Amino acid sequence: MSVLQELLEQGVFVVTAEVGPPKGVDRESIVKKCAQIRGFVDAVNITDNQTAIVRLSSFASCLIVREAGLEPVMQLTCRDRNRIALQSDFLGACALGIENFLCLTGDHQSLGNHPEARSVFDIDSVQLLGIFRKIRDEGVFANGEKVKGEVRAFLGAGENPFADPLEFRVFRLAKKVEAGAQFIQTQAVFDLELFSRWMEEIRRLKLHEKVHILAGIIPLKSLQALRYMKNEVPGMVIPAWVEERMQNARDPKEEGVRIAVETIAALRAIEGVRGVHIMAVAWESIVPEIVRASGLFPRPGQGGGEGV
Amino acid sequence: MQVALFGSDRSLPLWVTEELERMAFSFEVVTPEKTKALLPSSFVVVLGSALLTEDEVAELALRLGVNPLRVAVFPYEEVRDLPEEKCRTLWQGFLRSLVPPKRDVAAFRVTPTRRVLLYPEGDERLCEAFARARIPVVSFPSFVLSRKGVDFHVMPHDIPVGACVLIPSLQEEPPVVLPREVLDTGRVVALERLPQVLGLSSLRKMCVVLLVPSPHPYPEDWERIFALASLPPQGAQVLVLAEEVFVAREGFEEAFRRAREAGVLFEKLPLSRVSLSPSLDMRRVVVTYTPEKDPFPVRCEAHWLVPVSRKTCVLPPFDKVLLSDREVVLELPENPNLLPFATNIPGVFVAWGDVEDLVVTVSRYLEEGSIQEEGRVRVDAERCALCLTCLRSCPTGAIGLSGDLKRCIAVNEALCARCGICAGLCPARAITFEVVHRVLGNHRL
Amino acid sequence: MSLGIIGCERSGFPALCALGKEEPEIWDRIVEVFPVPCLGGVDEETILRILLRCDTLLLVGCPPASCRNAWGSTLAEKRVARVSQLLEEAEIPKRVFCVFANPNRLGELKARVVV
Amino acid sequence: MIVGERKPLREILESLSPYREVLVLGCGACVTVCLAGGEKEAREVAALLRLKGFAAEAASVERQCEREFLVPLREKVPAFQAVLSLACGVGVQTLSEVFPGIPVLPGLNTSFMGAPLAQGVWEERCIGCGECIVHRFGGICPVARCAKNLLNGPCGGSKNGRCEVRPDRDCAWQLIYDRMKALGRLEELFVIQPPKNWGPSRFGAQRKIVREDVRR
Repeated sequence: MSVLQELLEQGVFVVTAEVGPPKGVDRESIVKKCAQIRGFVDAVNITDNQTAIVRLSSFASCLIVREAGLEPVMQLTCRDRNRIALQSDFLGACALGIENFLCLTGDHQSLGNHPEARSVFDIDSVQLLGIFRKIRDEGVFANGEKVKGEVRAFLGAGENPFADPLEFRVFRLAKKVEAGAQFIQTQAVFDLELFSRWMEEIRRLKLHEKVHILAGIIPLKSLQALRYMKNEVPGMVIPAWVEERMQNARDPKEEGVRIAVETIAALRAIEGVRGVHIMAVAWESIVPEIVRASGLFPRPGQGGGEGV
Repeated sequence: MQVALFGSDRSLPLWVTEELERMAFSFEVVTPEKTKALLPSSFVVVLGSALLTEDEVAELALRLGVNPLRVAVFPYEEVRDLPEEKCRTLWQGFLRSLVPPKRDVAAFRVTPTRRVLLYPEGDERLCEAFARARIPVVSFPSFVLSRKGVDFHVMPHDIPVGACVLIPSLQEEPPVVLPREVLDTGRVVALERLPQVLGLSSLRKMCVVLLVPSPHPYPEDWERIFALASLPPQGAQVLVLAEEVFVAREGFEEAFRRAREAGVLFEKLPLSRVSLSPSLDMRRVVVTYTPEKDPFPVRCEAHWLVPVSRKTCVLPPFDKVLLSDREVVLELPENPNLLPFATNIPGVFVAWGDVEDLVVTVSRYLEEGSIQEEGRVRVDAERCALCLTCLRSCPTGAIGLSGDLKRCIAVNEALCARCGICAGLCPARAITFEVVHRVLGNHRL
Repeated sequence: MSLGIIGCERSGFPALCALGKEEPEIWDRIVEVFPVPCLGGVDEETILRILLRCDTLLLVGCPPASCRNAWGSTLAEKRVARVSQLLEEAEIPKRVFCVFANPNRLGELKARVVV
Repeated sequence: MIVGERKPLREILESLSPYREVLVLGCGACVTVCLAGGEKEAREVAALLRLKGFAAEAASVERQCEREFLVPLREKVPAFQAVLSLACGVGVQTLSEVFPGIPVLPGLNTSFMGAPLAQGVWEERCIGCGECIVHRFGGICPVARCAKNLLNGPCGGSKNGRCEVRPDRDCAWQLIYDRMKALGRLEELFVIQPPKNWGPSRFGAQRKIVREDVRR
């Protein structure tokens, strides 16, 4: 059983972080990022050509992360691979001991750096979860043929509580859970009020008992970063008060961290939230500070106190 | 002017009411329930879909008890999602089309120069007629016309003329073919020779049959034909089998009447319905035909058979006249009485038929210019691809669908503003827009 | 440089004639004159066909606001824009313009026609 | 209907550069209706080509995708060095099959199967996936209208009913949700849609239908 799964099932409030692979073969950059956060997080998400920009493959990066002594969460998107490639990559990863998988639909290629590319979207994230679950639990491929050997995998999915149609979001999550999602990582939370309303719905449907929900956190580095996310990143909701605080802050970075920490504190209070997923894109170095400030350090389990 | 807005209880957007007020319409919103609110004089505007068909509108009018022509459909359903400005303009255009504003055209009207070019030189009857109308005429053996606004300029002399009258020439066409044996009877004479022939022989109980083909035997022939009435001595029976009787000329009506009174029998029928054969004794021609009125064939033995030769009018060579790329086109109608004076080019006329009428037409043109137009939109259902471009782009919502299967484009003449926009947009070129110049006949661009 | 003119019979054509009375010499440049009921009805082909015989073609019509047929002049404007763009693409030196005038406001037309 | 768009004139001129006598052939079906390749456009292009010095002539047929309509051109076509077809890709190919001897050039970019939303606005509605499932989505096709053709609900980018990929377009799933809600059939959206069978779609092989019952 994967460390992440263990911790979650022990009821530990877990912390995961995100590491974006480099636009090249520079494995050192990954190792470096890992070094910065080792001991402060329980697992690391490796993005799969996020925002449709070509990067070192998620699969390879996961292996590098493992060597760096961290627990990888491999992201798989349906954008670039059909059910054949996805299943084989899944098997490959499992064979090499990667156990956590985050199944995503993926950002549309026309928003990335190869807009001329032909998208695949053979299946969507829900179907992907279903296929992986079947491979693991029933030992059969999407087409029903037998899979040799036994597969161990901890399946997760993403969800954005803030996108439209709002009322449908919870049910979509329910679908993912039904399909086989064991943990959920949400879009970055700023609007706590909206988020807790969403969580209420989830509790009403008793979903929080079936799935571990990790709330997303993005530490804001600057006002520009905020503006960019607010306007450019689809499905991102940032309430006005955040913007105000960033604007009036003497030191925006500090303020960003403060906001993140406060948010985490608030999230811990919400029933059903089992952890946080810190997406400090291109600012991994800040993760330790946030984890410390949130009193989530040291991490239990592997590599506890070390790292500093 | 009252307008009753029909078929919409929903609160109307501002642009509807505002424009109405701007155009000083008093209006009220009516529904099927409270149609009594309608004043008999009021105009009913249906805020419906452009897909409302004429029949539906008529039916509605019936329900409202108003004259269908007073019911206009504004394609509200289609329009209302558009940006407000667009709605406004469309709605404006629509309202204007309800009551065409007093055409300020009159104020601008440009009238052609009061001078006429005759080509080739006209005979004195024509010149006199124009002189009487105080319209100076000019003519040149050789020239080039170039359009300058409403006027033409006769180059190289550079004389402005307001109009140009073409004088067609006559061209003999092969006459009606008569069966050999009929010719053998020796009883066939040409119209010109008929008087002498008749003058010679004794005319007791003699029967003369004339075959007059269409199109367009020229007036001289008709003068001769009508003159037969006054043939001495009486008793001869004259039968004129004509495809068309030509009376559109001063005095012809009169002559025609007199001839009939004198017992000349005119029978209007296609010559194809006439059959000829020699009599047994080969001294007469048996003419059999079925008149249009009654179905029973009439048979008579003609002592003299007169095939009037077929003549047709051809325009003088007009290729040297520079009028953009349009050359003068004339489809001659079957009925010579309906010869158009006008051509497809405004300001260019053809002189045939009654000289007086021609002069009147030309002088009216010179007074009014070619500005006043009444257009007509024609849809060629065979070409139409039913793309509904016209229906969607008509500024006055005059275009709808008709037919049981709603597979035909129908233009509501009452609403059509004759702008030709639909014709310009039609991708299948199924819509032709004709400008019918008052008194001028047709011209197309 | 030869001129062709399509004038709407409501404003454009009268305007042209009015101008012609003021400045007769314009006629020496104008090789084509087409009166039409509304500029909106003039399709691209007609425009191009007339362009065959002149260097510049003017569509003279009512100012869009006062066009009797709501969007006739506007439509003409769009067409002209499109055609000019096509001509440019094809690198054809000929030009088409939309001019709004009536006998009471000849300014724009004058500017285009009188050299 | 098939919606197309005239190729940029430059492209057309380039492809025509080796020829002089050109027949511009419009099609009376879909492309006429979408104002891209009807007789009007054919004449328009021909006029342009004439201005450009070509000996161009325009013609149009009922449907270029059917031989029967093209055969009558047997006399006309050989008189030209090339034919510029303003039909969709189907028409162009049928044309070149009927006249193998003459180069047939496409004058149109065949865009999609769609419908006019208003005068001058067309939008895609179907990708011809070969296995229609709109009934499961309240009559709105997520395969054609969702950028990621998601079958199990909207992606995380849907905002104010707009698509994250092209904000000027509706989010298909917003529409589906609203429609199903209105129909009171929301729970149908909660069942997981299995992976779609793309076999009958263009991702399978070239598609072909043979109807023995009507075949001759």
